[in-house]
Amino acid sequence: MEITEKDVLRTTTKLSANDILDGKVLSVKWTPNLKYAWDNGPAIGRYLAELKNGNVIAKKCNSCNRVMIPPRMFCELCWRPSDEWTFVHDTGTVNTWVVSHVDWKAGRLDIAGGIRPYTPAVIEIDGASKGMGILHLLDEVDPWKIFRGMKVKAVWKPAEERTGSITDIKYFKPIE
Amino acid sequence: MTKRVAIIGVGTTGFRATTPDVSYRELTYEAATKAYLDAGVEPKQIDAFVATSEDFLEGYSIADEYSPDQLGAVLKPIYTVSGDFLQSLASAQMMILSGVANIAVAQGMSKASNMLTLSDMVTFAMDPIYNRPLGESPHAVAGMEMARFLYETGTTREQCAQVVVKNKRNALTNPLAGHGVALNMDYVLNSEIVSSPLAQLDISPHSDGAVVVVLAEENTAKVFSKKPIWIRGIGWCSDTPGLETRNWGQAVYAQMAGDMAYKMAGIRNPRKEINFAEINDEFSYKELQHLEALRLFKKGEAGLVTEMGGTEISGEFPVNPSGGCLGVGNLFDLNGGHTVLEVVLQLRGEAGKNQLSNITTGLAQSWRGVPTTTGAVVILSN
Amino acid sequence: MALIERHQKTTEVSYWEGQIPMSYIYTVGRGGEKFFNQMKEGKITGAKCSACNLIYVPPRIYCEKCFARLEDSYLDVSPKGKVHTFTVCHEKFDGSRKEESSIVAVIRLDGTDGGLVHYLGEVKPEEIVIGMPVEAVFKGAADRKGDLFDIQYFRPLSK
Amino acid sequence: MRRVAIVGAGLTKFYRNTLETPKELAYEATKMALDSCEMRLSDIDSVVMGTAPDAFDGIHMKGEYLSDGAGAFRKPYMRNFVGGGTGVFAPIHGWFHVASGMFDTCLVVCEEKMSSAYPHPAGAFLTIFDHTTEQPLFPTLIWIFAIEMNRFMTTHGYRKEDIARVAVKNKKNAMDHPSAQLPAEITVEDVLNSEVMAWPVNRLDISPTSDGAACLILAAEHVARRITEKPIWLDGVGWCLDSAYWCTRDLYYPDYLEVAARQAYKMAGIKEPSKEIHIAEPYDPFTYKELHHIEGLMLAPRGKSVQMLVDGVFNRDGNLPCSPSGGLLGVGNPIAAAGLMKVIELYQQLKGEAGKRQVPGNPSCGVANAWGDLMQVGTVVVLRK
Repeated sequence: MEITEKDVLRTTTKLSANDILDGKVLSVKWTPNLKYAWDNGPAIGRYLAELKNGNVIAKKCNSCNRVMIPPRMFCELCWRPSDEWTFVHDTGTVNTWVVSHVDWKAGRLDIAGGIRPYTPAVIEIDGASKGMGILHLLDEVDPWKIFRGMKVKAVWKPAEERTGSITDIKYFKPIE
Repeated sequence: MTKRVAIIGVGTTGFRATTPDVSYRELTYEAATKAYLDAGVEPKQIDAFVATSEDFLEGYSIADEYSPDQLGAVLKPIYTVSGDFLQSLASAQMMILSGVANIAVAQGMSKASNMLTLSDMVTFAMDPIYNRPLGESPHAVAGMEMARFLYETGTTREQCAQVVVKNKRNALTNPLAGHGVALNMDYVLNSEIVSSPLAQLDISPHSDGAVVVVLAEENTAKVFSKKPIWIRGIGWCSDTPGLETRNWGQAVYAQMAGDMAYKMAGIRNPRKEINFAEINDEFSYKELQHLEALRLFKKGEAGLVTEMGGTEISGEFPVNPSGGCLGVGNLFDLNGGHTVLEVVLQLRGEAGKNQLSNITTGLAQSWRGVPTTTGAVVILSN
Repeated sequence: MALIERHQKTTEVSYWEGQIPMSYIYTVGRGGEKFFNQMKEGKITGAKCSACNLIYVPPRIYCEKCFARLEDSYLDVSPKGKVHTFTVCHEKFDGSRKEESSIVAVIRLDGTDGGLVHYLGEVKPEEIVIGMPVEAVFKGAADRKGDLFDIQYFRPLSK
Repeated sequence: MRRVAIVGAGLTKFYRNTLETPKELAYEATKMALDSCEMRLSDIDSVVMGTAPDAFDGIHMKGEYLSDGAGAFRKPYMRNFVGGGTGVFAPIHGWFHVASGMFDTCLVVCEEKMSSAYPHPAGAFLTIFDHTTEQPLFPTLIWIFAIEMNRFMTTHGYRKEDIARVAVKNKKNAMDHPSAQLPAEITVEDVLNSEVMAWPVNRLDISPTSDGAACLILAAEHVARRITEKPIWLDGVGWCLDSAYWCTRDLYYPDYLEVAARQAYKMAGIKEPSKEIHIAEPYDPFTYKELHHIEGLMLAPRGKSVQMLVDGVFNRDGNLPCSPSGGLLGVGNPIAAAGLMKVIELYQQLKGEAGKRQVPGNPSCGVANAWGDLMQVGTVVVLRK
């Protein structure tokens, strides 16, 4: 039998966000404390350590000849232990990108007020195999001038500020 | 059940309090490598995979994303069961019986040592409206259940302490176990009360580790394995989740899961037809409560038999020869993986010093821990 | 281990710290609205399933056994009940030790199949036995806000 | 392999915020499904729960909390979870329960209450990214969709104004759906002028966050024939996950969906999907994603889906109606329940009980898919009359 308007309307009670915040309906609050310390393992451990040194390191699989970044202890396609470490460049090519007016909490950036939108991109790293990209941010470029295939270079934090993190690279900027 | 399904390969990393030198990727990769070697299969030959994970116990809000790579399941049929490992095993078996897969793999992992606020996470499983606002520790739920179980069955704290002594000693001779120790009952009875009558040593410490199990349809199993271990029966059940209306003395979920498995296996008298069991003992009293729920012992009898050594490795009905959660470590949703693994090793005669003699049928049982009323049972034969 | 290369020095081992930064507001639902608004009036509410002859406390809009709708069979239930089980808890929910322990109990309310998980007060732990009759102690009407703590605790039935 | 049929369905109204607790949402959908075919809870052998991240409803091991609302009291009950793909995977998991012979009936329940997450459920999407190499950049789900849409557009030369037609089509279709949260008569200009979220994605390109639940009842053939004279058969199932390294994939084409679709089509004996499939419910959390999935389901050649959209092929009265339900864009997106809503739409269309949404031509074979995780999950079901 058909699911009609009548059947469906009785099932849920519509609320506005304010009904809850103003206490028109009763509610209970809770903020869980969910903290973690994830073991990096040899691959990610070395990746971060080399970022601190200002290098970008990858790992090769001699079976499918991929130069993999971020490095990993096994090749997930050939399903065998990966082979030698190889340093790759801190330059690359924009595979695809975004001009984002929102942050991770779905808050809107004050673009009108002069805040630059976020421009994250998938960047294919030179030296890694074709199509092997990483997510990172673009900056020092007009958001509307970014194009597919644009050549970019990493802008590093000063050595003393680097902590061994992906954010040791502040962003990528176009290579003139 | 026309078709039969067998376990043709198992692999594990063993269970330790911490595994600081490997990430979750390498941990599962090792277990999978060993399991596929044990079964004599390549990932290419595996038709379907089932991963087991709970988001908050991995630190992702969609942990399922990070399951295919380390199992060699990229662009292959894989999905995640957010439940206990035995439910994943049941899922893998159902895929084989449905004809969708000949060889299927079930995987589970614990990185409990990476969870810095584990107690907060278990609290986060409580009912947010009627229970969590009290802000009480999840161990209060276990304390209240232990109190009711002792009250209803006449089991004593000393008998629960004897479970701890037995399991932690068994763990000393189980190379896979992480928390073996030789102690006597006083250690347990005098350990600090956490939530009466539950003392610190009544509670399993947690461990890291991974288990991968390879299942195969009957004919395939006979081709690949010299010692296939047959799944004769499997069952799982969830009782009411509410604290207010549940049965606090009995593990009804374990009884119903057991009955489902016994029916499938054609077992009428479990105590006679089953030789040994790996039972969930996240808290000491749970081993006794589960044994009685599974009709292996009558009400109040499990504690007595344990006191007299009946459930020791040398006893009439060995329970947790591996050391159980108390000896191996609580692995959360991997607990079922540990019990299945140990029963398979025993039935294949590969349990080393703890090896039981002339056994044909074993039972593996698991429970999803506080505050759940969900458990599963699998019955295996060689 | 199935890896070609492993950490050989304990100082090489590293980890990455992080968290899941979420917070929540839970509506108490249709059953909860009835229960907590009645709590403000100093009453405890249940929901009766006549088919299964069960009275659920806290009240819910469905019977879990037969799935009958119970929304129009709410009823007041007795504030008196029995201690079904209890514990003296020394640990906070984050796993740390409490300075002062608290007594938590499952109280089966008389004439119902449900009850409440709440505190026991005005009693010493050694005096409590399973099955002991207790009664709810409500806050003063002015202090009640429509939450679980409108009941301060349950205490032994005054002799 | 036993043949398995859908014999009953239930669906709640979708809203951005609801009063009901997750249990109550699950109950309403499950009760409606049982009533739709006059079955009692005692007739049900097993229950499967599909629900997406616990981080939305705010309860760890959410499956356990939901069990009594899903009718699983003292029954075999299991929760599956493949991210956004859960809504279409849940009936597949249910299919195993029945096709394996372990059970004759299975209740498939999907629920999501995203409004418990405060201030906004989007925050839960920060932690789907790799916690070490990606989270420090504070990414959000909209970034990864916009990244994929951009790649999809630049590869095929698709234009935003063409892709926007999906929102126009689906929100209009949703006008006839009783559960719809955001039905609307809008134009392409409305979409293009709506707030930029993350170019190339505008506000009207995205489906809303919602609270809602859905339920299907599966039965083995001999049981299904006793319950209804119009069983709808679940003849094809397929599912697949790609690698978690999403930056190593060319995002213009969903390989994972093609692999899953081939599995489902093979099982259903379908050789020419674009000819043998009469109706489709491709997963549409974003406008471009419906087209992305139409190509992945091999219902349109790669690079040709926009032209077919412009030609009206996917309209309700077109040759291949897509998302006649109104999809996630129109009806709403309570993640797991959204995927099941689309399967329920096929069930009703094939039974001829879709009311005002009924597509002409008496369709007899339909496909639905869901997508999820990091551009990674394809789940596909093929239904037949």
